Amino acid sequence: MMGIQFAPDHGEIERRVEALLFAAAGPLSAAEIARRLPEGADVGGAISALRERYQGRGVELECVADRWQFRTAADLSFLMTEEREEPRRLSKAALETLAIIAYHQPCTRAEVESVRGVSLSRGTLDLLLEMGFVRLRGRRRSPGRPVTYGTADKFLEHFGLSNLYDLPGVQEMKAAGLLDLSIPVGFELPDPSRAPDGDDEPLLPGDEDAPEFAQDFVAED
Amino acid sequence: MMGIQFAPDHGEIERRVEALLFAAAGPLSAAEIARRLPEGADVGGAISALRERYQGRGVELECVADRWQFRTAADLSFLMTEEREEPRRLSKAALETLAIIAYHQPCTRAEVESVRGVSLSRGTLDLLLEMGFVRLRGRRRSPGRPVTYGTADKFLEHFGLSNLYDLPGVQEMKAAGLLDLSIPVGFELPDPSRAPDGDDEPLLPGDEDAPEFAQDFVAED
Amino acid sequence: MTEAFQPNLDFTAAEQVDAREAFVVDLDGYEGPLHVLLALARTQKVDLLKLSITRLAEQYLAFVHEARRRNFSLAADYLVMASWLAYLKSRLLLPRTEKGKGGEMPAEEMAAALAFRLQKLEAMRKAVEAITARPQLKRDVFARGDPQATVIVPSDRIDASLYELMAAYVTQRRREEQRHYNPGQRVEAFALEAARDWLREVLPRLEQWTSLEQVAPARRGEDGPTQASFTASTLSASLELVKEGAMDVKQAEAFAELYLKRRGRGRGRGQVLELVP
Repeated sequence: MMGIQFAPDHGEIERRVEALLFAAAGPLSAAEIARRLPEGADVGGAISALRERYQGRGVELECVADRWQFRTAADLSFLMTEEREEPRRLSKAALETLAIIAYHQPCTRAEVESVRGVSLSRGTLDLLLEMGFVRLRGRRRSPGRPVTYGTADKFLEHFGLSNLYDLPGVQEMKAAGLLDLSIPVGFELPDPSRAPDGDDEPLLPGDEDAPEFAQDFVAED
Repeated sequence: MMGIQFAPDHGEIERRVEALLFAAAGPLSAAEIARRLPEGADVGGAISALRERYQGRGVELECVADRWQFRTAADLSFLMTEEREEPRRLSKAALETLAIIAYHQPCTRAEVESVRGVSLSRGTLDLLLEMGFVRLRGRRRSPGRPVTYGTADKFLEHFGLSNLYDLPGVQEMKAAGLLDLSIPVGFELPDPSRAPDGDDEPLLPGDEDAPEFAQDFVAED
Repeated sequence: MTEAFQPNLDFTAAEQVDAREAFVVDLDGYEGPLHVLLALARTQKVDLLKLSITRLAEQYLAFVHEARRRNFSLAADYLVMASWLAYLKSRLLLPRTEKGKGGEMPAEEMAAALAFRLQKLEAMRKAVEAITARPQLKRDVFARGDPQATVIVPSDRIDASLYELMAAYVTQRRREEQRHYNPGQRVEAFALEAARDWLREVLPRLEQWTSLEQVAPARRGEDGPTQASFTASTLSASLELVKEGAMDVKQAEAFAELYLKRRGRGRGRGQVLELVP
């Protein structure tokens, strides 16, 4: 028998993962954890074991933006008066804009405006961009090539969502066709606030951006 | 038996102590913990129980100068130092340099410096090259034949752009509140996708290491 | 969505509601006509799919009417929506056999599309509620608090967004512009000494009240001080001469023309503002 154990056992891997997650400044991905462990270490298994071990404790292991982080249990928030930071208050308009972007991403400014029926006031989108909740994603392949927006990881981290699938009610809304951005053909609601810059044109059939919402999930991990 | 439990039991006190110690910015004394718990809560008992629970784990509860603190197990310290140096955030200088290269490519080091108004430290450009955000594009057909830089595929990939044409333009800068309605006089955004490549000589293999100051007497102009 | 669905539709209750009283005109809480429509639709207490668009149109028109009665100035979009709804309502009430003009969408489809938009907006409203009800970081849940204890810095992602890239770029360009700021030519002024000399020269001829404009030297060509500078310096110099007792200045009222005259003979009469030493 050898005096030195080369391959750490499950328990030891779990200890190490626990230590790494405790010492991390932010959420860690399984890949990042794996990089610091011996090759072939069962990171997934260790995470599951830790999740179970911390279940119901004062500190829990949460999945946010496809990464792992220890966080205090939500029901103990009342204790944390000293640690609490008063979050920047988002206006109703900003929250609605954030929700529309989150559920419809990638979507353009014009699409946000069309859902809300009013033009976005200056400052609404900037604030979301500045806070890091929203990011620019690309451009729509439609006339005018408008920029599209999506949510950033910070949004998922802030609201404790493990990924976009985790958005409340997203499946039901999708099933009900509510996340469809194309409003029935020919339907024109008067909208004097909209700038007549061609943003208004309906998406072309087979627009390549259209399936991106679904693709996102596949691509992000 | 009461329907509502007014006094939290031992397990609940333990949870709360665990959460408080985890979220605290530094070690906490038993008195400090007690102050945030219901009167008469057995803080000492909770600490003992937690100490035992974390015994031998990746994280341990330690007492330093009569205060309590979670720390990663001492024998795992070897895990903690590694890769600390790796960049997570781009430094301000790096981000600014990258932005100028992205919009003005192909551009030389001197041109970046002229926009930034400060000389570029060696590490900044190296870092961007190493990260694969920036690549050497060629040489300017001008005295000194300075090397020109441009963005690399990884740049597009990271920022989710399908090509350089997708870089946000003046409209988006305005929409994001970065530019006032009154655009500064002379603010012109170059179109990096139409960069005059003819301006540059392609780099010859092995040319990359050639010193930049080498005068090329055969230069066309 | 399921919350919006009410199995027992209480139509009688909805019928009893007088829209004008049911809806207090309070525009503060509403972003635009669609938001108002959604709030009105909720007062019908039915699933949005079963919404009576005719009734909604009536409610909305009553809302606009009420807002006008109370002298609320409604933004244009509210009025455009009102006329569109009035039109839709009239089309919905037409007998079905009556075909719309060529290419026009059937009124029922337009109504359905409006209901869809309201549903969509409501879904987003609910999404906001659901998202903000979640435990939020640093408000309800907390990561490890000790900054010195964090040693592992996640490294497999780079925190740089396009927004930051844009911001960095614009900041640079602004700074560059400020560095290169060239205030241009120094503005040349008509020197006070020169103005004094000029006034002393013309003073003997100022026997009548003469306007400041006429006294001040005229600008010649594009170079040199501006006319405003000539006028301003001449005025300053004239006040000095008044102080010395060499001349008088008068003005009928504030902002009226200023008149200059040398001290001595021919002093004018009348109630005027005079600067006398």
